[in-house]
Amino acid sequence: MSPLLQLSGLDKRFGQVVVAEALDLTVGEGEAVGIVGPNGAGKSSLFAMVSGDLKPDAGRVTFDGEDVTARPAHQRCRAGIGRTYQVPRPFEGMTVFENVLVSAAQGSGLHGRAAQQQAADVLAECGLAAAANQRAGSLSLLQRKRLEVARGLATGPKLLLLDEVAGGLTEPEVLELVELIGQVKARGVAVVWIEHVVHALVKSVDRLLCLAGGRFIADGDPATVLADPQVLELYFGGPETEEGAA
Amino acid sequence: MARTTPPTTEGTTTPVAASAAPPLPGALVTRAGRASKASAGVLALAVIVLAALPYIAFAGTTSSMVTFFVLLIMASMWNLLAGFGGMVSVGQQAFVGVGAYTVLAFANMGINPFVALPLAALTCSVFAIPTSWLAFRLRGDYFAVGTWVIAEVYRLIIIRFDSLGGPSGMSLPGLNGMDPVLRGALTYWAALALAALTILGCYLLMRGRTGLALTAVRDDETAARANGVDVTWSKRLVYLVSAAGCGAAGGILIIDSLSVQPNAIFSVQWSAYMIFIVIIGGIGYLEGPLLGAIVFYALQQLLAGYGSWYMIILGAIGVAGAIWLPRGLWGTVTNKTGIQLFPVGYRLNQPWTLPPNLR
Amino acid sequence: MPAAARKETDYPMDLLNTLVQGLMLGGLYALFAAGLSIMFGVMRMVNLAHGDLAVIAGYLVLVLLGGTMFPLWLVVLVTLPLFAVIGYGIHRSLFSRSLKAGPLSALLVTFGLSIVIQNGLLEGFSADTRTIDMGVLNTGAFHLNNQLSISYLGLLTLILAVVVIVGVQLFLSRTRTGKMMRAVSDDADTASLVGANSKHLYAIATAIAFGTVALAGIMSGARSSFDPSIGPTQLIFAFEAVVIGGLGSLWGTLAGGVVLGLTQAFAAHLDPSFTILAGHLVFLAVLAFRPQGLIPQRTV
Amino acid sequence: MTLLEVENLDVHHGQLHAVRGFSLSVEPGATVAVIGANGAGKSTLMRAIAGSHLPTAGTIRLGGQDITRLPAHRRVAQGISLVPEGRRLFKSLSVQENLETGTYRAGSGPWNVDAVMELFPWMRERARQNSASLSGGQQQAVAIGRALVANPKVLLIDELSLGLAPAVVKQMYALLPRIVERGTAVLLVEQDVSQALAAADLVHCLLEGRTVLTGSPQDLTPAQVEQAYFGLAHAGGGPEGN
Repeated sequence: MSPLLQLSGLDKRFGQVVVAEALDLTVGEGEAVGIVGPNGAGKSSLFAMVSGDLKPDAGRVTFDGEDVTARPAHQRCRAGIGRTYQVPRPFEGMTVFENVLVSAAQGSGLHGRAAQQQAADVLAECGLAAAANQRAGSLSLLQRKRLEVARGLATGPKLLLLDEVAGGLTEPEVLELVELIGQVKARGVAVVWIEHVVHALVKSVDRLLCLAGGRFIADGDPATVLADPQVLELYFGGPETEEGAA
Repeated sequence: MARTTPPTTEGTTTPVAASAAPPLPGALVTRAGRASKASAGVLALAVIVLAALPYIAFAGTTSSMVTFFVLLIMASMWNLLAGFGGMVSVGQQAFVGVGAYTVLAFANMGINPFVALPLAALTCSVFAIPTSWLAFRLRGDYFAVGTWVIAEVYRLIIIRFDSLGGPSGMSLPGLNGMDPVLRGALTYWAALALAALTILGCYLLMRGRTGLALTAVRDDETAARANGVDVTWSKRLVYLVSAAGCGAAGGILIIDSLSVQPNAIFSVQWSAYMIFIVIIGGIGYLEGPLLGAIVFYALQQLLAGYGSWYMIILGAIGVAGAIWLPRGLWGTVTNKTGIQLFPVGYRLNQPWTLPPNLR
Repeated sequence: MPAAARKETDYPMDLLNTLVQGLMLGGLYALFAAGLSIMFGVMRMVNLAHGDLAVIAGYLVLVLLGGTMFPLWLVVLVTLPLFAVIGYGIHRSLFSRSLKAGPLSALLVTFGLSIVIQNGLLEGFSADTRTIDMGVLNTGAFHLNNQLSISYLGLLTLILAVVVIVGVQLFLSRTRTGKMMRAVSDDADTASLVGANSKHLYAIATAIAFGTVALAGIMSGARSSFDPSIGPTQLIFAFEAVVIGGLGSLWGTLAGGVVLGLTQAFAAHLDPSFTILAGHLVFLAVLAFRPQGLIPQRTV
Repeated sequence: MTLLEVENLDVHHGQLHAVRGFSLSVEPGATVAVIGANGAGKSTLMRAIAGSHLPTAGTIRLGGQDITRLPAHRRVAQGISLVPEGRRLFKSLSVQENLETGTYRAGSGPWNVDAVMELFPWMRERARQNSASLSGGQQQAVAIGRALVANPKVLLIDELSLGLAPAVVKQMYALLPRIVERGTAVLLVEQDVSQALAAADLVHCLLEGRTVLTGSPQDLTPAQVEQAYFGLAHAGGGPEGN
């Protein structure tokens, strides 16, 4: 796999809070990577730096062979970085179809019928076709999360950043979402997925990383990372106390 | 599934044509409903009737209608700026004034003021480029007051030109020889044409690719950016367009009154009118300024005899509207009924709303 | 040439005089700007009716002076707290509702209020210009020599501006209410968790702003004539002082007022018709090259 | 007598039904922990009890008095203080001033600024420092102090350990007995399960807004807790496990 996204030496701090410290990450084409980590570990900031919402204090973001560190968010989107937001941000005054059409027309640069076709296809794929003409403001949480994914997909991404798309959903809803992400992967789109719903994540990714205090403390196949003592300690305070509590 | 009908692309399909026949199975989207077909007809009829008004009504009526059209133009421009671009300006009078003075400057050079109108619009968008560079450094409230200061700067610079009449203003040359009735009718038609053009222009802009992007910016700037919308470019475009519109409105004002007074033409009152009309009508809806301008005009006719009470009542209504009716009249109506006079949206057609296996 | 030679020798004294006049004018602008700065600092709100409130205060003093036998000092002493109370009431009834309805709403509400006030005053007092007669304060001055004089009124205004800004600064840093106001300004949600009622505290900030702008209106009304329509001009000067000084910093506001006053005084010295424009241009230059202002640190 | 009683609480966060039919009671002097993964509705629950977020249904009673609709700033005087998630110190106030804000509507009791500074002696030296210059653990201490000086009957702590180094987390938990011994009940929500289990008398495990497991820490097995926490097995983590 040739590298699609490469982060090298990213630094970012807000006052005393370090959200990224000499952070390196390489994601190959079509690769599916999951990221876990406690709250405040810098996961959402990481996405913001990749998508261009946030400027790193130091370091470089390279995408598809080009240095995009200084590029604004809309250019990165057009270059092939699609993203979702943890708290869905639909264009509430527009219909679901129009929401997705914005991404298809602006993000992937399609015109006229071609853009509409792409938007319609993505809606069908994401199970939102029946809600196409509804106002996005009236959607349920599951539908909003799907719309986030649909918009990200409609930009025609090479890389899709998913930020806690399963959070707050019920179990069957999470499974539907996992299936959808599987289809996305099958199309050759690389995926980086931040998720707290760990069981959903492990079903979908090839590789899992754990982010804490602005650095990756574990990187490998999901089973290994979830058994990593450092990771367990983060969640359960380490194996020895885990037994001690029994 | 036969999908052999020609592609439905935005811009080429008028609302009337799109809803003339039921959509064919292959058509992906519909751009307008039955209500808008009717409203397009009513509006076209209204324009025709209004165009004939100088032949039926007194000059006094048509003259007061000029004010109505000017306010309609300004309010539509402010709606574009604040409602879709998120830029609440209290300084659009800068372009009203620059527009009026451009017509004056060209008239001084011997160019017919009516011919100078489009030039005024053009000049204003040129002036808007450096202005936006400065004003865009400000956000929110500070943008509002900052644009106001910029308008003041324009006024203070213009009154330094003695050839433009200095602080006391001057009268507009070039139309003195014309028959007053003809001049009045020409002014009226120019104002009507510009107002119709403004509304049609806004409609076409919002219906197209850029309009979709602007609506996204209105709803959520960050998300728009993340989905590929060049937000800064969109805002600058809107700013330039609205400067041009206000410039043309200013041009009409000087032609209508045959003179210009810097303090009046650069008055913040113009912004007050624009804001009032848009807030009452409904900010962020193309229909808002039209409805707001009608309400405003009616109030003006009703309260004209009461001097400053008229402005006091307007101000109070504006305050109440901003707090208790944030979507304005049209926003409230359309939210309840779903009616749209100027549909810019897209409806995905039946077969496409079904999952792929059922289409 | 003897005339030119005389001008040459007077030049330093002339400059000093301009400097002194500019400083005192700056004091007035700072006094106007203090309230605007407080409201922005505490609740991120720009009150577009700020200048019009000052004008109301001017008229109120005129009415009280004419209608009662009260001496001037008592009239002023009645007016300021009255304005503070009105400020509190307007905040609880109008501003707090508009703050809840969104940032656009607050702007529109105060703009509407400004129009109501201007036209209300026009209805009540006509468009004639008025001045507040403060007797010897209006006319008296310390004559340091025959070129340089410091008017009582100008000096008093400058002193009041410093007193107001120091006073508000002390209130915010020393008193319980002041500290809570800063806490609410930082994070209203968390402040409610320690018992702060943000509506009440915001209303107190508005009350202070109303009181100080009333004082500014009275001083300005004695310094030069006023009419119902000058409020927006006062607002713009105050706003420029706040932005030049740096958003949310009271010391910055004082500095900004002084910079604006000096700019206008020196511009007037060169060409009187250039006075106002010069102030605006300095403001725009600050926007373009130093948008954070002279003293950017947030102290409120 | 029960100090804090929550009955059938439903809280919505926008479209999200964050807390569903939650009930709990806290006795005077008790330490109760609510654990669960992120997005389980824990913070929303705490904010609803503190009054920052009004519930859609259910009741909250403090000392038998219904406070469900009382705004947050009035609950402080009634005896509820929340240490919010992420500390949320007032960044333009000094350490001392941050503590003083807590006394604004304080009840009477053993805690005041001096008592807190005895608990954390380093605070005396740094009293005049800006709170933004403190480390994460120090900020957490100031946030706890700020809540304590109001002398609450119930101290709510949202994510005590979040973003803190393990050693600092241990120090924070070591504090809890010293707070409880002066008569304050503690209700805390936690992602760090082991610390919560060690400190609490009673544990509620929350998944998607519902209590899926409850009991005293001695009665729960690690497997039960792990299942309930990650939701790996459905139907609320029975003892059978994976």
